[in-house]
Amino acid sequence: MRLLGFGILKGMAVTLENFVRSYFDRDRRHHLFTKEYAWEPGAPAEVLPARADTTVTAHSRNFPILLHDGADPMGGIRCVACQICERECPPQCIYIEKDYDEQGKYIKRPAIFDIDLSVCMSCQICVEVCPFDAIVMDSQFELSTANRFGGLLQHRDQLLKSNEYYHRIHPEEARARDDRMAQEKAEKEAKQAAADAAKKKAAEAKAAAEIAAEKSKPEPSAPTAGGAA
Amino acid sequence: MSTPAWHEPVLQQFPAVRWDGAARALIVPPELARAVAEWLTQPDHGAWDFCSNVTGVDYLPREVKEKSKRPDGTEEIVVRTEPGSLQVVYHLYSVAQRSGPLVLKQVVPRQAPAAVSLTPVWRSCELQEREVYDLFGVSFEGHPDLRRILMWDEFTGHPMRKDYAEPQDYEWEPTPHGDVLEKHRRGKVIIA
Amino acid sequence: MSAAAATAAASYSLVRQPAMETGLLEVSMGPHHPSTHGVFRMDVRLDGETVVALKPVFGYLHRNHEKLAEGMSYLASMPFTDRLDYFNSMTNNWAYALAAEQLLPIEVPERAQYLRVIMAELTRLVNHTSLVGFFLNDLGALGTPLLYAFRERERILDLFEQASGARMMCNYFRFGGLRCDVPEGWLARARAVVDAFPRFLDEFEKLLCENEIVLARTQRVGVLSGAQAVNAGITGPMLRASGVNYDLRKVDRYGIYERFAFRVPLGSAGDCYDRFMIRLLEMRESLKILDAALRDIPTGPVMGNAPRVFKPAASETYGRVESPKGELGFYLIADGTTKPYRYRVRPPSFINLTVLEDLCVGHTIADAVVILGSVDIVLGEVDR
Amino acid sequence: MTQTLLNLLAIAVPLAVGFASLFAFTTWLERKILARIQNRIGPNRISLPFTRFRRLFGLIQPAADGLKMLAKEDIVPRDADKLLHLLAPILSLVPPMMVLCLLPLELPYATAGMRALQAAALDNAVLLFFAITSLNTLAVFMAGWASRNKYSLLGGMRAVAQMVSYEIPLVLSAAVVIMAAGGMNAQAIVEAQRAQWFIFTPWGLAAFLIFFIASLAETNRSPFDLPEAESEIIAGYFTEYSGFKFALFFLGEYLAIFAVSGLAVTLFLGGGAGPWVAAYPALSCVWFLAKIFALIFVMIWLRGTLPRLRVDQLMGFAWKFLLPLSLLNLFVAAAALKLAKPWLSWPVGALVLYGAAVALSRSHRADAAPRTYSYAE
Amino acid sequence: MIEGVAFYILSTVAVLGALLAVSRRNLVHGVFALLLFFAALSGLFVMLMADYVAAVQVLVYVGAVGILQLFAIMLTEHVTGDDLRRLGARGWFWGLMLAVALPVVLLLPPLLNGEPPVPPAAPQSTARQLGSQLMEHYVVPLEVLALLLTGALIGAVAVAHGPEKDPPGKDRPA
Repeated sequence: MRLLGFGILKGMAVTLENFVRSYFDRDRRHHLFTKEYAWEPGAPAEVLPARADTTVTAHSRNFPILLHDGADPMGGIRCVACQICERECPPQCIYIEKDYDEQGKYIKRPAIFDIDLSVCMSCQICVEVCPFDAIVMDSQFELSTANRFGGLLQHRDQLLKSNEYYHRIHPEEARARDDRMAQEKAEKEAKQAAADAAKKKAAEAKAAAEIAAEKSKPEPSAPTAGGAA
Repeated sequence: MSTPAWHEPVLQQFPAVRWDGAARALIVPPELARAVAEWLTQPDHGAWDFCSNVTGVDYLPREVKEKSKRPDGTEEIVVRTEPGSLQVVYHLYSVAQRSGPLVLKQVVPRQAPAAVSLTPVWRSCELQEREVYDLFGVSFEGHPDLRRILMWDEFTGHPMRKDYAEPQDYEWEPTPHGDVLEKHRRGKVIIA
Repeated sequence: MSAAAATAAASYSLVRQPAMETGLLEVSMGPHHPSTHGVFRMDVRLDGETVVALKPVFGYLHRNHEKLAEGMSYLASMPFTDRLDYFNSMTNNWAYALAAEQLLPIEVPERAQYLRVIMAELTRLVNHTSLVGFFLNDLGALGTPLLYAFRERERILDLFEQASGARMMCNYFRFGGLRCDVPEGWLARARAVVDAFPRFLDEFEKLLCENEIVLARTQRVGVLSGAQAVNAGITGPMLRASGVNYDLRKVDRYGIYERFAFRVPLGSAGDCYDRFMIRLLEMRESLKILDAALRDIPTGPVMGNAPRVFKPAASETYGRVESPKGELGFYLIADGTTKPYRYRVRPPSFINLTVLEDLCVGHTIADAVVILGSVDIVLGEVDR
Repeated sequence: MTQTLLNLLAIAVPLAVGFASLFAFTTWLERKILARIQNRIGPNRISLPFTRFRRLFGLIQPAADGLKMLAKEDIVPRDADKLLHLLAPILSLVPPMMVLCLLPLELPYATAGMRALQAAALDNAVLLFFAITSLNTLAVFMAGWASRNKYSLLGGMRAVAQMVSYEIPLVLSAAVVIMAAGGMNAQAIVEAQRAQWFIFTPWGLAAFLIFFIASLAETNRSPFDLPEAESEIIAGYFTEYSGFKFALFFLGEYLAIFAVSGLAVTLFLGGGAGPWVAAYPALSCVWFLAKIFALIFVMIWLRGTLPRLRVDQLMGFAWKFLLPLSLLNLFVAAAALKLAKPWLSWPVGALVLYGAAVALSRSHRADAAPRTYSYAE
Repeated sequence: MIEGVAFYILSTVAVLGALLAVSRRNLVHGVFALLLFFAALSGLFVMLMADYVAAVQVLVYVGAVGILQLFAIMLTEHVTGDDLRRLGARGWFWGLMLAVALPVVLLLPPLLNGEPPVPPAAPQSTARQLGSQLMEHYVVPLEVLALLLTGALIGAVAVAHGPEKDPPGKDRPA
């Protein structure tokens, strides 16, 4: 039978070990402590942020942004205001209105694209359902405002970010997405080309047929003509 | 998915119990529910000792259109209203025999729904039946402590019913929302 | 009222003596209380410091998750399941995906099956380490075990973040597989975490398991018998601490659990100490599963041949998994549309609270806190 | 007359000011040590304003905390007993302040006249110490009762029961030293340890351990921090205190820790004795403080390791373990002192005490033991 | 001079404390006032150079008796301490008589003698003297008292323990 307190001493040895090792154990110093900021020197590579001005890692997702290709945000906007994300958004935080030109013709881009970040829960469903790769997740989270009524409502122009930005924050994912898009595009183009070729062929065939018809036309017309004559 | 025919002995023992093949559930009349439940817990009747899940399902009355032939041979569309119902669903398992699930349903009318509590048989129903009472409005006869559980006591209505219409804005009255707005009117809070 | 409660009430009546009339003290513990694990309230009636009656009150976090889910597509509910038991979003996802896959059978690819097991077991580690930490906090240890637990949890959350993009609200499972594959090098990093974990468990056990204060505070406190536990629908480690061998990973063999060799630790006394120890021991078994899964995982796709729009035919199903807190079940009724007609969550921590009063009556108020801690609840799941 | 007053001030003021600033340092130290035990960094963000000194290991943190406390709103519950609610934190500060003057600190500048004036030179210094610290109980009760809060009341009652119970082993273990030193004059007790610190005798060691454990309970330190048990009764008797009143409780608590550790140093650890004191008498003060901080480190260490006892276990431990042991210790010490044959009395004394402790342990935790578990495949 | 000031301050506090103690309706306030009186009294002991008695006064009366009274109040039905019922003042006449008679009886001999008694020189090392007096001269009364207190303690334990009851959590075989 042991003295009362033996188990306590055992536990105290553990805490003392942790106390001492917190000063001398490199692994513990850099990996296990509360990280003040992820870019603190010595932080392991896999948690290093993609950019120096955020504290988040290349894998994390935060709030959605809209992507555009090229330098002109509205020129290269990928979103066509199809409103699938608006419908699918679980907390209903997206609001979209289609854009029309003067003649009232739908011009395949949003006039209004608002995301209420106070409602958004960063679930990434919008990214998944988007057929145009127009919406992706940002990693910026320093978004606090002093205005609690609407200050977190992000508008279209605030949401638009370039594809290069996306490559900066999520390099792997962006590359994969671009590859897939390129592939799809190539496929589409191939399909298109095939379709075009088919169309052309069809057209040619049609033309040929027409020509043939043209050619054969005079024949029946001849009797008519003849008949008329 | 095929499940063994655990329900057949029940049907033999209790002729009033029906078997819903589509839902794979036993439809038990409320007045028989206690007896069926107690019978089911017996070791030689399947030892259904573990009632895992209790919940309610609300079916609204719906209109069914049926074609029928008149005696004179012309067709007529008859609109018949199927009465709605509330179901209380119990998912039973047997820890002893590692079998399950056996689904038990009590079907009660939507107006003044009264089911029989199975809490005396399976203690696990206690909180869950309270929840069904709270959210669906089914009252359970023989429940030891039937109070609202998730909604507050002063709440009226049963939110899980399909015809429940929620008020415009819950947050308006009982939260500081109103005060905040008042402050805003006095120029202390900016609302975009 | 159960037998334990009855004897406690009887002994209470003996304390009352005509000469020394003492009044009962009614204390409303919570919803703002440091150790009710969220916004939870216990209406306690005390005789001195002894609990005479205790009524759990909850619903402060109620958001009618089920109603919300009935108003949106099947997939859109997935991120909301994360928020049920926000410690274990991965197993919540799995339970929902499992139920949905019963409605509309989709073949889950092999790699996804393995990753599901890996994620679920990592979640179990997260939950059990944190639970032990919180439990010790309830016992009055000043955060040290909790922070050790969080130190390890942090590593696993890093893994989750790398795989799914979020640390807690993972939203990673899909009907028929997973949202995306894990990034390159992830399996090696997971392997490193798993390999380092036993060292931490050793440390934990050395710190806690023989500590006389822990023993004195937890043994024979909040005793729950096996029969009572089954009858009250208690599931998970709490049930197994009462000596009932019922682990859904063994019983239902969902996923690919039958491929892994692991054991189910069983308690004998059913008290707080058993509940605490069972969780510690379960972690070791989880490590075995993880070890095998990380070794055997094949390459390949992680998403099965799922339809673009999830639209099951009218049917109903009940799917359940062994979540770290107990049996997490989803009862779905499909009516042939893209939205579930009925969506019901069977929350383990909610049902495990059934016996809270029976466990607490006759013990002191300090024990009530410990017992609540040993039940392991998360209010996101209790209130839904 | 004036000279006496000046001397008194010269003794009391540095003690009060010095210990109050040590309090700030100790809060920092406690947070740092706890953080390191828990694999955290601890406070490190506050920089000295208007200077280049960034961070400074967070040493400025206590100042920031103090400012925060001062700036906070003082909330008094509507139904509280306003007067007692105000008096309680003040009363909690007075006894530790008073007893700090009883410590036999050899202030470096002290003249013989000042030394004679020190309260430690009183014939009944140790008794006075216990008398005055018992006032602390009142402050705690007052706070618990005046707040009109059930948690506060529970905390207050717990505190009173605990402090009254643990005072007995505390006094009994100190009595061993008083017996050995032949008086209650603190300076004389230190003097009596010139040849050998009392902790290096079997009964002295036992008495020290009992004293230390009891002093943990007296100052509401973990694992005996039931009166302010956060997980059970929020913050116990100071649940309803905020702002500076809360800071006063905090200060009082830490001063009590200094005081009781100082007494432990005086009684068992040779006071200000240590290497090179003979050459540099000023070092005596440093040694004294160093020993106090060594004890405080152990307290923090325990706080970082242990969960909390339950009320009945706490009382049981005091009455069924510490009290019999300290009574037995008193007899052992008396016998050994009478015998004055260390070669005989030491082994016998040590054996008797150890045996008693083991026997008491056995009766105390007969039913609590680690278990083995079975597995199902 | 300083002694004079201190004496008057302490006396005033003591008298005020005593008056408050009997006049407050709130029991807890009354006890705290009484404790104030005890504290002032111990200050007066210090002024008489009886620091041992002063210490014991604080230890026993403030630290123990006061706490005991507070505990007793906590066991009454009015835990909060304020009892708004007016207490009957039927015995006021005899109380007044007693209050007048006590000082008269105490102060009569010196008043009759006409000259104030000379206080004896404060003995040195009071604790040692007291100890030896107790252990030698008054050893029998001391032991009797100790026995009495032990009896009281056992009695208190017996009363508090109540009738035989089962330990919680253990079912006794029938």
